[in-house]
Amino acid sequence: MAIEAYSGDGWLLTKLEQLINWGRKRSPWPLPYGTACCGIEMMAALASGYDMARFGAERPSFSPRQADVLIEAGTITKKMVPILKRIYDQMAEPKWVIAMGACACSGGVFRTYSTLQGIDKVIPVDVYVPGCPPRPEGLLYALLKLIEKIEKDHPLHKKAVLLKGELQHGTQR
Amino acid sequence: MGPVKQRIASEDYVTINVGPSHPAMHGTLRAIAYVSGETVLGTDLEIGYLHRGVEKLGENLTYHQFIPITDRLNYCSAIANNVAYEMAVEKLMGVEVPVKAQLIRIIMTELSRIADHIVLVGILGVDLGAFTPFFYLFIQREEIYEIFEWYNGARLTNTFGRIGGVESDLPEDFETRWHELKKGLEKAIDETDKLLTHNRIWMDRTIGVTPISAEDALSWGFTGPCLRACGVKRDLRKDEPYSLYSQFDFDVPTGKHGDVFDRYMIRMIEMQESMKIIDQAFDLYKQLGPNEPLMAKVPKIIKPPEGEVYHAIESPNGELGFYIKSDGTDKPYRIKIRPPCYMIFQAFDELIQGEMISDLIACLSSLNIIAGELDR
Amino acid sequence: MALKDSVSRLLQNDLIALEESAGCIFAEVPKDKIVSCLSSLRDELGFNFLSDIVGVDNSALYEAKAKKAKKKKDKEGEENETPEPERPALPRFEVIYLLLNPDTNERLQVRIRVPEDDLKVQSITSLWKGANWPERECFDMFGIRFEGHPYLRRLLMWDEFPAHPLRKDYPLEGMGEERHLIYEPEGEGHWT
Amino acid sequence: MAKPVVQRKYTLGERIYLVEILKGLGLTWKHFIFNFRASLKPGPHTVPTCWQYPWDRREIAPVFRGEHMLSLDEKGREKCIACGMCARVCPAQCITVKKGKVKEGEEEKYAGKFYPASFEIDLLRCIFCGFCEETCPKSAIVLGQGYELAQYEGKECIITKERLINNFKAALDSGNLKPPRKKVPVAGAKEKKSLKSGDKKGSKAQEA
Amino acid sequence: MNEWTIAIIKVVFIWSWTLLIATIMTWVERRGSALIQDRLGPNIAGPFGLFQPLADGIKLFTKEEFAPKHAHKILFTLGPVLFAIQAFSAYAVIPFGDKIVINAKEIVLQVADVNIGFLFVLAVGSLAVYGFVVGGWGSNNKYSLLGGLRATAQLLSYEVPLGLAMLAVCMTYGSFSLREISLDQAGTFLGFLPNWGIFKQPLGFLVFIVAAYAEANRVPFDLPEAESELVAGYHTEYGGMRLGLYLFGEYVNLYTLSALMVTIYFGAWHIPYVDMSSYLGPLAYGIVSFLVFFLKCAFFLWLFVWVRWTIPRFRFDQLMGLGWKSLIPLGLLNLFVTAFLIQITV
Repeated sequence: MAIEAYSGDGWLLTKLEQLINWGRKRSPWPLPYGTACCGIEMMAALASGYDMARFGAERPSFSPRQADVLIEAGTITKKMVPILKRIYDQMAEPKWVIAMGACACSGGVFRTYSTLQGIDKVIPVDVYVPGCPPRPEGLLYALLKLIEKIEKDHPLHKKAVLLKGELQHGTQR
Repeated sequence: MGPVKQRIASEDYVTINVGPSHPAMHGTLRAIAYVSGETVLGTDLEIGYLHRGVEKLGENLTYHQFIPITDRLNYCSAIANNVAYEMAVEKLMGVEVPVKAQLIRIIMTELSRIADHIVLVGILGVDLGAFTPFFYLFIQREEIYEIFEWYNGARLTNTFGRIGGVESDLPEDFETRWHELKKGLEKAIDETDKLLTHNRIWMDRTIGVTPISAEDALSWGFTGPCLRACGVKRDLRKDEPYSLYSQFDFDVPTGKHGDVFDRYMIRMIEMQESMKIIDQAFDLYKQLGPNEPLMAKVPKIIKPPEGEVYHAIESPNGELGFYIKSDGTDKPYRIKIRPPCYMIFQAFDELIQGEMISDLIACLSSLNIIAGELDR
Repeated sequence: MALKDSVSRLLQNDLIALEESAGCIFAEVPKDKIVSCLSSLRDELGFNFLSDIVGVDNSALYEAKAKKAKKKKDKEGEENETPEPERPALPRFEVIYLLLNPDTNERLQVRIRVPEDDLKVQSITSLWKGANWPERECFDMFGIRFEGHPYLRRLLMWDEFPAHPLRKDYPLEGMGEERHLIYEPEGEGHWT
Repeated sequence: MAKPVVQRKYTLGERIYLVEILKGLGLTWKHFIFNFRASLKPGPHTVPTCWQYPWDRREIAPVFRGEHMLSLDEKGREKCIACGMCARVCPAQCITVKKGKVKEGEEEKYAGKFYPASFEIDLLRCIFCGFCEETCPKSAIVLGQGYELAQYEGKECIITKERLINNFKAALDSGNLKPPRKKVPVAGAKEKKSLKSGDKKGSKAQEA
Repeated sequence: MNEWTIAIIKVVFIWSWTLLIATIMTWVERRGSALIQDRLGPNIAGPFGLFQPLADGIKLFTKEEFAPKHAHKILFTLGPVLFAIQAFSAYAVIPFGDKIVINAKEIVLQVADVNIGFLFVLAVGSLAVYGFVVGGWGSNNKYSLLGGLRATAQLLSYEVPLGLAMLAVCMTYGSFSLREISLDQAGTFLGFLPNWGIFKQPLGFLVFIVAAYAEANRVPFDLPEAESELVAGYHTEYGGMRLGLYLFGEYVNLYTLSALMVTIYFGAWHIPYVDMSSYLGPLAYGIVSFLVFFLKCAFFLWLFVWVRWTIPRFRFDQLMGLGWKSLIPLGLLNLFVTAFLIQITV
């Protein structure tokens, strides 16, 4: 790779990035982490009425290794925190999180001793979807916003910067 | 039962953690299955992964503010919970709800019963590998969402009704929507029936799987379709007729062996029964005039007299009861919710002994365990 | 009314109180006789369906009553000096068993009072298998221990949870208990 | 306890797998052909039971409880008098209202003597139950039909007064404003009196 | 154009053709299942969603590659590779068309005309078991271990009826080489019936198609990766392109099995009452024979998808019961009947 690709936006780098982003954008396989009422509304979004499969999210995979988007639908109680954290850690690297519904975004109406007040205290969240539960169109709108975010991502840049960083520190991956 | 480990004699078992985030575990149930080969020796059940402290929250909210919390309990049929809670408070206050409001409540409860059975039959099919009936049935559930949305503006958690009555009248085009829905429902139920009921693979997978005898079911505290599957003809709408159910004629289907097939068949028949009830209720509704009262005379801030009440209605899963203790203020002193699937899920360990892993999944989704209602 | 008479006839000496509130009949029975009373209710009167077990913490209710009584006393205090006889402090906790007779469709609620210093109650899992989880939940939420329960441990909260949340002195937002994910130490794998 | 052994004799048709499987295949084929032919039609709404969301939106009920808005009366003045009833009745405590006294210069901008200096709704907490709309004495706060609320940061979901008013203006222009709430007839109130008190009591039947 | 280049061209053509069919199959499966379930399926990536497999491929390629901590590194990566090798190599002996003549050089449209083609296919078919077991056991996950165990039992116990059914066909056409079998299927017998395997071996075809579904892990028999029971069966721990290899291998397996079915039972490239070679020129004839063969395969590929979204899944003991107690006796019965018939007619 020419040194220019390392630092600047070489033609090859950006075009390759656009291709990678297009691939990731068009097939976001969801991990439907449906715990409460939002899980039922997510089922409605996956069912034939609104059909999330049109966006390529056809294959809901329950194994975190194969999923890209963790759709956290429903309340996360403090008892569930380690399980959610572990599932998030097990997911393969280009991973995103959609916090669906008031309970996932902020604990919603349950300001009680056993509810986690918002999953952003445990895992980084990419898109917040208010609503209790949000309409399936609201979830699809969030998916569209996530797709916009994936489009503007720079996977190769990150990798390049990481490599450059490593070269300086001399740590070998 | 004691810890499963002591009960298992043989040492060669593997513990499989059918954990909270498992496709067939409705999101928040955990069963540590002790499996040797394919047969399940026993399961340690762990619930509480969706315990949101609803009862403690109830003690800090007024009676009126607690209504939206009740429809987050059994979120597949939210309206049944609202009606159960409102009836308990009305019984505590001794308020008599006008006829038209009761009719609207009955129509909406029966619609949410159909919606709950749709989710059960659909998910039971998906868990046993038949993906398509879920989609045919879910289209009809979307039609039911439409009716709820045109009624008071929310699809799933619709804070239906107020203490003392109902917050608004049925929309004008309810009749056309209902007939359209009825045609669609009959078609969807008939298609699911054709796809599944006489299919030998389905019958092999469900007949004789985790049966339970009648007195065991009663001892465990079974209610609703799971109890009727064992042959006990018990339905709160018939035995303790509340509101206007005594005026409608509908029959209560019962099974023989209490296995997965009976639970599935009962829910399919109950959907047709509920449609009959809605027809009769809507005929009565049409005879009433437009400006019939919808709300009882209830003070602005609800302060029931001091006392306790326990009132139960027939929710789609069984007997859903509310125990409310009031100390005269506008906040309930103690609210205890008696969820039907809480008692049913206790028996899961005894039901599943000696069955196979695939039956563990089939039995669990036939019991229709809703975590919101189970852990409160 | 037939139910009230038959209940009072059945538990003559054990019956402490028999109230009716909002259409539900509440029979109060001493704490240590609960198993015998429930088994006789089940066998003779046919209440063979246990609907639920409800735990109640009455501490806040008695305080409110005591405050009201004191306020009333202060108001009356100016007129007459005779202090009211101080009512014996009622035990703090209460466990209510909701019974149902499936044949006659009558419901009966049996109540026992559990003082705070001696939180022990006989478990009724011998009578009904269905009492297993409600008793565990009552222990989890109020700390009432049930003797003879096959496997008494927390049901809804995680096992290391320090407090009993449904007690009135426990705040709604909780006291900041957290549950953290600890990755098990770098054990040697099955294969290198 | 011995589990009851369940045996059910299968009819010949059920015993052979093929008969039922072919019937099932026939049924799915009918669906496939119907949908295949429908999907060839032009236009976003091809298969009748599937709405392709961004291009072909489903009809939303006029009473749908979506994003809030602060309504203005006919003369364009803000109806809200910052009384805080909605903040008290909200089960999720997600409305924060700061009251401000109307100074002389801005009479025509506000309907009452007080006006909300700041009116914030934390959408991340809100459960869209519609209690605020029901108890508002001036029916100032109304739940509109907006459902596209997803944001990248949580902070953007706390909507302020300007956005609430813009929502109302947008709804006003697009014309799908909500019909005013019909009065709920109350039982027992005497006929004549009920017209006056019933009307007052009815609409605020569940005020707090 | 000596011998070597032709062989290489054939191999490259067949290899890329099966890859293309496998990608199109993922699209057909997702669109077909959607249209069966009253919805639309992927239609945003490209016209009618045709680039969806491409998008999946790119995403799987660029996913982070990692193996679970306690997984056995070598076995973990070997699993999918073994499975993919088996899926492609079975295609070496299957004739995908008759002959083609280019500048007076006759090329047989078959990679290798091995005279024991039938045994080769069976031998390679049983390699698939290694793919599942090695992958399942290597990823140190109880679900994938269970998936691997189920896969072993299922594939081994359904090899037997598969072999029996194919044996009966080889007996009727008197040879093991698939090329001769497909050549013999021209013409008619008993006056009006075309000389295809299905009319000579109706029972054999029934046994074969059920065993083929079990070999390919398609729905009534998809216990090894039962979505709702064992999270994702043997490929629970797999992500990125390793998972891609498994999914791809599955679709290539489908194509191989349906090609096998067409070769043996449906007269590989023959149209019943028409002798094509007399009308068309040599070059056109080769291409048309290839297309006819492909169209018949396409029908069976669609049948795989169609059945998947209609019927539920077996339980494990019923699966074994069906295999041992009904398919193998049927296969043996079919074998004896054909032997008896051959004895009489010859």
